[in-house]
Amino acid sequence: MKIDAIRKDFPMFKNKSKKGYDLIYFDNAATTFKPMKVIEAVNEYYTKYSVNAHRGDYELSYKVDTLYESVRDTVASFINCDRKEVVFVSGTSAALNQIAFGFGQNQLKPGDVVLSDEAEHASNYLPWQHACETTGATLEFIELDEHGYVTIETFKKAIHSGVKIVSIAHVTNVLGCVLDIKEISRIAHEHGAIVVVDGAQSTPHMPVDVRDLDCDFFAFSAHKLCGPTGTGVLYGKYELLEAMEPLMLGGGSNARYDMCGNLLMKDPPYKFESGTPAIEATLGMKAAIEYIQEIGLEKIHEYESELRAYMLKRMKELDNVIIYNEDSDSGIITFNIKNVFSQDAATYFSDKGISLRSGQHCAKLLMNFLDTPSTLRASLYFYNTKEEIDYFIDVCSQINPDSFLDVFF
Amino acid sequence: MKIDAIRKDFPMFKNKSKKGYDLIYFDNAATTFKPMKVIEAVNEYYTKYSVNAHRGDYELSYKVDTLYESVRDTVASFINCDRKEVVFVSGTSAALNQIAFGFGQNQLKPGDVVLSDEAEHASNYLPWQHACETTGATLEFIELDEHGYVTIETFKKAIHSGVKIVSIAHVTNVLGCVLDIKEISRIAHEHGAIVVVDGAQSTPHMPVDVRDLDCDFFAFSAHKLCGPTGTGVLYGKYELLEAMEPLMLGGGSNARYDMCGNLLMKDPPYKFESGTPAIEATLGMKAAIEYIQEIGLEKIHEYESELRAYMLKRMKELDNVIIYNEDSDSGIITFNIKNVFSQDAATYFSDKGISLRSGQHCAKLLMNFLDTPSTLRASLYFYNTKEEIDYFIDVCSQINPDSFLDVFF
Amino acid sequence: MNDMFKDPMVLRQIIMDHDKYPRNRELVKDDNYLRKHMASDSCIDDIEVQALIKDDKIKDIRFDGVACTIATASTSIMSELLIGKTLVEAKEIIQNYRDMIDEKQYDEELLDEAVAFQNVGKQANRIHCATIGWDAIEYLMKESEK
Amino acid sequence: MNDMFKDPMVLRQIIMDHDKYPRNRELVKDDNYLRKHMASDSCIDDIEVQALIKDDKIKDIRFDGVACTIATASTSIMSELLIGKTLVEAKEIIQNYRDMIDEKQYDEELLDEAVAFQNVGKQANRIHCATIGWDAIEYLMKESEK
Ligand SMILES: Cc1ncc(COP(=O)(O)O)c(C=O)c1O
Ligand SMILES: Cc1ncc(COP(=O)(O)O)c(C=O)c1O
Repeated sequence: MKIDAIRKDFPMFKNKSKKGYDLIYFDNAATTFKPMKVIEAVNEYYTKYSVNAHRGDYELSYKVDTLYESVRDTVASFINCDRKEVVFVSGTSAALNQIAFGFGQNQLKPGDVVLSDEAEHASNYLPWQHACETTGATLEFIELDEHGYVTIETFKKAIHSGVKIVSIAHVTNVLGCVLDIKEISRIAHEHGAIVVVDGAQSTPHMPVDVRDLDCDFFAFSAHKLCGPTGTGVLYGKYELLEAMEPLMLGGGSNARYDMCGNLLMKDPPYKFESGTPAIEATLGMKAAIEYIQEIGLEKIHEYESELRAYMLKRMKELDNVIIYNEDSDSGIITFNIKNVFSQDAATYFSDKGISLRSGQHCAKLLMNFLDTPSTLRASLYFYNTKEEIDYFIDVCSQINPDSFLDVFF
Repeated sequence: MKIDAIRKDFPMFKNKSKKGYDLIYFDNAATTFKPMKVIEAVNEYYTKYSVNAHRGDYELSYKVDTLYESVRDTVASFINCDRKEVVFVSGTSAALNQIAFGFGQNQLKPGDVVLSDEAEHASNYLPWQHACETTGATLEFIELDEHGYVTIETFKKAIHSGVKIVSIAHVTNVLGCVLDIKEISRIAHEHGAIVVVDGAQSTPHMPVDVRDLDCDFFAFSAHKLCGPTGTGVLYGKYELLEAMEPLMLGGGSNARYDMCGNLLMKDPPYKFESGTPAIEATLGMKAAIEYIQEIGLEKIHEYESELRAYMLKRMKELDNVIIYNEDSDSGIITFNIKNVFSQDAATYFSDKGISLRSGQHCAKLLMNFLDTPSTLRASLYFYNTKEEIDYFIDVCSQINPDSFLDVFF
Repeated sequence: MNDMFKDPMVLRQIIMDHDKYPRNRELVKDDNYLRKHMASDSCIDDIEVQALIKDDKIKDIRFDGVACTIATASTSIMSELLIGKTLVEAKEIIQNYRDMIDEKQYDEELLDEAVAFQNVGKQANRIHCATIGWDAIEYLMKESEK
Repeated sequence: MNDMFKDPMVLRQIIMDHDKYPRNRELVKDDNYLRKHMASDSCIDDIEVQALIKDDKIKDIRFDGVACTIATASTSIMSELLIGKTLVEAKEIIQNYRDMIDEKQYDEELLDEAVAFQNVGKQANRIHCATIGWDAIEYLMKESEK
C-alpha cells in the first residue's frame, strides 16, 4: 500500500481542525472520505452531460443512459453477479426496507419465523419487526456468545424448519463481528430459509463474492466505500427479484400502464427503480468501486487488519482504556475511557482533531455484554496510518476523569 | 433577466454537440442544468466536511448536521411553510409513494374515493392505483376538457363527499396545464377531502406558497430546479405528517427501540428519514433554491412566458408543425412534425444539437385528445433564449417525411 | 452486391417504402405461431412479432404495433429476408446484420435491402429501433428449439 | 459575583461534583408531578424530568436517566437553582442561562453555579447536553400554565 500516494487522492486530508490539528478521521463505519476520482466523476456529470438518464431521445441522454447502465456492470464484476441482479437504491437502509416489505411481507405467513440477532443495525431490524407484525410471523434472535458475537454455533442452535428468512449483517457496525456468510447460507438453505445479508460494513473492506457466499439478497451503500451518499445496491438472485414487489411505483419502473388499472411492470432490476435516480451519485459510485478495486480489496483488508492489530496492541498498553471487541476481525474498535462518559471523551478527541463516534446501543446487547450505556467507536479505513494511531494513543492517554473537561475551560 | 450572465453560471453551455453545434437544451421538464453555485456546494461537501450528518460527536459531524438542517430553513422560506414540515426525500416519486402508502393506504376505507386525472405522471398515478386496490377504495378521474386539461369546472363536477383525497399536478408534464390549486383546495376542503399536489413541474418555474395554496401535501424534486438528482422535498401540514406512517424504517428515524418490539419513532420530519440521507445532494438543493430565488421566481415565470409566446408564434408560422397545447401557461410546448414519427424527428433535432423529448402518453389521454401515439416536447427554462428558439425554428422547418432520414445517410 | 444499394437515395427509398407499406404487418390468430411482445424500455416502439417455425424452417413471420420508421422498416425487411430460410441460414443473416450495426465486417449479399440500416450505428440511440424486430425473431427461433 | 467562580478549577469541581453526586436525581411516583421525557435525537442523553408546580411556584424538580457529564451536571444544577422559585423568577433565570450559552450578555448573580457552563457555546455540538434539562423544565412550566 502506497499510503502517501493514496492520501494525496483525498482532498479532505488538506483540512485542519478548528484548533489547527491534522484531521484524523476514525469514523469510517459511518461514512468515508471521497477520492478525487469520485469527485471528478460527479463533476463530469454536472459539467459535461447533465441530463436525465433512462431515455435516449438525444445525444446527451443516450450518453447518460449508457454511462448509468454501465455502473451495473461495474457492480456486477465487483460482487460477482449478473448485471440484471443489480438494483440501484438510495442506500443499505432502502435496500433492506425494499426486501423486508417487498419480499418478506409478501412471502411471510402467520407462524413463519424471521431469524436475526440483537447486534443488527436499526435498518436491518425495524423493517423485519414491522414485516413480522403485519404478517403474523415471528422475529427470533440468534443468541450472542460471550463477546456479543453471532457464531456458526449459536446460529446452528437458532435455525429450525420454521425459519423462512435469515437477515444478518456480514460485519456488524458496533462490534465489527465478521460472519461466515457462506456457511450461514449453506445451513439456512438446508432448512429452506433464504438469507438476506446487510453488507454495509463488509463490502468496503473485504472482497465480496455473492455467488460464492450464496446468499439470496445482499445490500450495501456507496458512501461507505468512498462513493457519494444517496446511492447503493440491492443484489438479489434473479428469481427472487422477480418474486419481490417494488416498494415504490412510478415513472421508470413501469413498461406500460393504462387508466383501466392494467399495469405491466418492467423486469428486474428496473421494476424497483421509480422516478429519476440519483444519477451523479451512481456515476460516483462507479468511480469509487473502480478506485478501491484498483487498490485491491484483499490488500485493503490486509492493511486494515495490520492497523487494527497495531492499534489494539497500543491501546492495551494504556490503563485507562476498556476494549469491548478485541477478537473481531474488522477495522472497528469499540472502547471506553474509564470513568469518562463516551460523549465527553468524544468531545475531547474532537478538540484534538480526532473524529470518532460515541454510540449508544440497544438495551439488551449492552446490558448483557458490554455493561455500559454507550461506547466509543474508532473505525479505520485504508487511508489511515500508524502515525495517526500513535497520535490517537497519545490523546487517549491524556483523557481521564480530571482532564476531560479541559475542552470547556 | 441578465441572460448572458446567467448562462455563464452554467458550465454545460460550454459543450458542443458531436457535430459541433451549440447545445440547445429544451428538455428542462426532465431535468435541468446545474449552475456553478450548486456544483461548488457539492464539491465543498466532498473536500471540506465529507462526513455523516445527524450526529454531533465531533467538529465536522456537527458542522454537516448544522448545514444539512439549515436546508430545511431554506426550503421552508422557499415554499412558505414551517421547517418541521419539510421532509427530505429522494425526489417527487418517492414523496408521492410515501404519501400514497404511508397516508393513503392507512386512511382509505372501502368505498372511499381518490380523485385524480388522466394527465398525471406515472408517479402520481400508480401509487394511488395501488393504494386503492389494497384498501378497497376507488380511483376516480376528473374529466379533461377539450384540450386535455383539468379545469376548476371539470373538477367541480368530479368532486363529491365520498372523495377523501385529491391528488393532482400543479403543472402537468405532458401538456403543461397549470392548475389553480388554491381554488382546488378550497373546494376539496369543503367536501372534506385533503389535497396532494405534485409540484415537480411548478416549483422550478413559479412562486409557490403552500400556505396560500392551502394544499395538504406538496412534493417536488431538486433536479428540476437546477439542483442535484437524488433529493427532493415532501411538504405536509404538520398534523398530517404526524398521522402518516413512514414508508421506510431504520437508522435515523427512530429515537429509541428495544428488542422487545417497542419502538419510539421520532417526530416528523425525522421519522420519515431513515438511513444516511443524500447529504451532498441536499446541500446542493439549498444552493439551487438560493440561486433561483436570487433571480426571482416571478421573473423566471415572466421570462418563460415571454419565451413560450415567442416560440409558439414562430412555430405557428410553420406549416409542418402540429401544436397540442397552445393554451397552456407553462414553458412546455407539445407538438409533432407532420407525418414524421416523434422519435425520428427527435433524432433529427438531436443531430442538429437540439435536445428535446419524444414522449409516449397513456392510451386514453392520447386517443381522446391528442390523436397520436406520441409527441415531441420542448420544455424551456430561464437560461433559454430567443436566439435558441430562432435556430430551433430553422431546424423545425427542415424536417419533413423526405428529410428526416438524412441523419442516417 | 446490388449496385443500386451504393446509392443513399435508394437506401432511403427502401426505408421509406417499408415504413409506408410494411410487409407482413398483420397478426394471425393461429396457435401454431410463436409470439413475442417487444416493448422497449427506452423508446416508444411497442410491437408484437409472430413466427411460424416448422422442421427447422421459418415458414412465416408477422408483426404489428406502434413503432417509429426505423423500427417498422427494419422489422418489415427482416420479415421478408427470413421467411423461407432455415434456422441455420437465418442465424447467419442475423449475425451479419448485427455485425453491420456494430460497424464490423459483414456480408452485404446476405443482407440485401437490410443494408439500408448500415449507418444506424452512428446514431447509437437508435440501434434498438433497428434491432427490435430482429431481437424478437431471434428470441422466437430459440424458443422453437427448446 | 462569587469570586471563586472566576477560577476554572472551581467551575470544573462544580461540574464534577454534580456529575458524581447529582442533586434531586430520583423520580417520585406522584401524579401531581408533571413529567417530560427528553431523548435527544443527536446524542445519547435520555432523561426524564419531573416538576411539582403549584400556585405559580416550582415546589420540586426531580430527574433521572442516562446522560453524559454535561447533561447530568447541568440538570442537577438547574434543579437546585429553580426549586422554590416562582415561574416568573424561573423564567428570568432560564433566559439568562440561555443567553450565557449563546455567548450573549447575562447576569452571573442569577445563575450561581450554572456559570460553570459558560464555555459550552464554544463546543457547539455539546450545547444540547447543557440545555436538555433546562428545555425540559421550560416545557413543564408551559404545561403548568395551560
Ligand atoms: C409532473 C411530474 N411528476 C412527477 C415526476 C417525477 O419526478 P422524479 O423523477 O424527480 O421523481 C415528474 C418528473 O418527470 C413530473 O414531471
Ligand atoms: C451494518 C449497517 N447496516 C446498515 C447501515 C445503514 O446504511 P445507510 O445509512 O447507508 O442506509 C449501516 C450504516 O450505518 C450499517 O453500519
